Amino acid sequence: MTISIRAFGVVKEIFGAISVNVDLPENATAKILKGHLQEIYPALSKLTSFALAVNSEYANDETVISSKDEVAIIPPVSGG
Amino acid sequence: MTISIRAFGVVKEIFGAISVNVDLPENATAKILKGHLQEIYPALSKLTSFALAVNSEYANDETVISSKDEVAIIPPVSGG
Amino acid sequence: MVVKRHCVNYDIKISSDNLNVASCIEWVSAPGCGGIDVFVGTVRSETKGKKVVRLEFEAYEAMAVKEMEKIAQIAIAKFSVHKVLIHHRTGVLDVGDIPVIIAVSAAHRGAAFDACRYAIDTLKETVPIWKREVFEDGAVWVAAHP
Amino acid sequence: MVVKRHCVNYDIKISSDNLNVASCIEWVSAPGCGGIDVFVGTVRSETKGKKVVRLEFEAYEAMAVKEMEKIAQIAIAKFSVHKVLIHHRTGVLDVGDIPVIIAVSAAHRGAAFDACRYAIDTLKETVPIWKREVFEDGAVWVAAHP
Repeated sequence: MTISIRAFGVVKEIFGAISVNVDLPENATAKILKGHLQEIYPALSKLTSFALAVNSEYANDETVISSKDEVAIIPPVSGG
Repeated sequence: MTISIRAFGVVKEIFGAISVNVDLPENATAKILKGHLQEIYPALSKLTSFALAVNSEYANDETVISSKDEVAIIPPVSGG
Repeated sequence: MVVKRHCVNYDIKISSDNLNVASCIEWVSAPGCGGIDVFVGTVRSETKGKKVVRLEFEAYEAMAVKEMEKIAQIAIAKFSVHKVLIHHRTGVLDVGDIPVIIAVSAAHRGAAFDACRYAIDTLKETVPIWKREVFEDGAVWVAAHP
Repeated sequence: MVVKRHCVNYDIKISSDNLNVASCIEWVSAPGCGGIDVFVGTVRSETKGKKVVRLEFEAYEAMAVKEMEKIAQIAIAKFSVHKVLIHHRTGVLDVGDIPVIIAVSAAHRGAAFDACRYAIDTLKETVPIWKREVFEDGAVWVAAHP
């Protein structure tokens, strides 16, 4: 399945885009997606940390991703 | 010497006045004045507490009062 | 009636006029500050279940501004904050009116919170201002009796 | 651009327009409340000794309002406060501008202080908003790298 990943902040610079599409096996977890993204974009591993959001909620490693989900990378937040 | 004592809040009601004049021995301390006032106005002893201010600073028991000082009774404060 | 004391880094006022929150925040604001904490007191509609009709505040102004000035100076020294503002109303206040505003600016928010809380807690303990609560069936000087 | 969520006891907003402190305080104000604590973030003129030219804030709005809503709901439940307001700016801000306002009303001041501090501390940890600091010689996304 193809998943579109939204980028914010520093991740837009790492992607060079506001979103990217990646191919993932069906029922892939957030952990698998994170590993996949770190392979394609080694700069992600240099961040203090990054999380994934699925349908605008923080995902944990076991969260299963389906093709209809809205997925985003959340680099370290710095609001306020 | 004669000392004028300013009253605020509940003490105005106890005195029935915004200030009273009392006769004190020269070099009387705040402690002596407090005792004197409690004798004349027993209702003062029913307050949660009361302090004296001399020249608009809190006095302690040993503070000596002179005839030129501005003296006030400070019942429990409740600003804010 | 207005009594004031001020300095480059603090502003103290006791006034029988309405207090203005926006201008207080503007006063403490400074380019080097990253956070402002503001405490706004408001007149509550009830005390221990009894309906409050109005409050009356009285101050020993000359002494109150001195005590408020001490609070500001200690807050600045103790918490390393930029600016401290303390404004207090006197006279008759209705439910919803603002008896007190304390605003503190600091480089970092923790210091602003700590100093603001110190200031309101200390004001309630030391500043010679008295509040008379008027109910439908009487009135009391708050905290006067045990 | 404005994204909002609100309810009888909380008001959440992410906006590219100026924030207004006075109207925030008015919103949380209520007859039963005796104290309001307000945190106002301001853009500092320098970071670690380096002059800041401007800040740029970006938000994942749909998620940010949900996270801000959770903060408000938890603050109300945990500290028994009346009302919680959280407003955050996006876009380009100059030194002195206000990126964030948090206002909390409560019957008693301690709860208002605690809930306000909880809200700003948690916002800075969980809400997906990002700040880019622009200096005279470059720019960084704050906290992005160790």
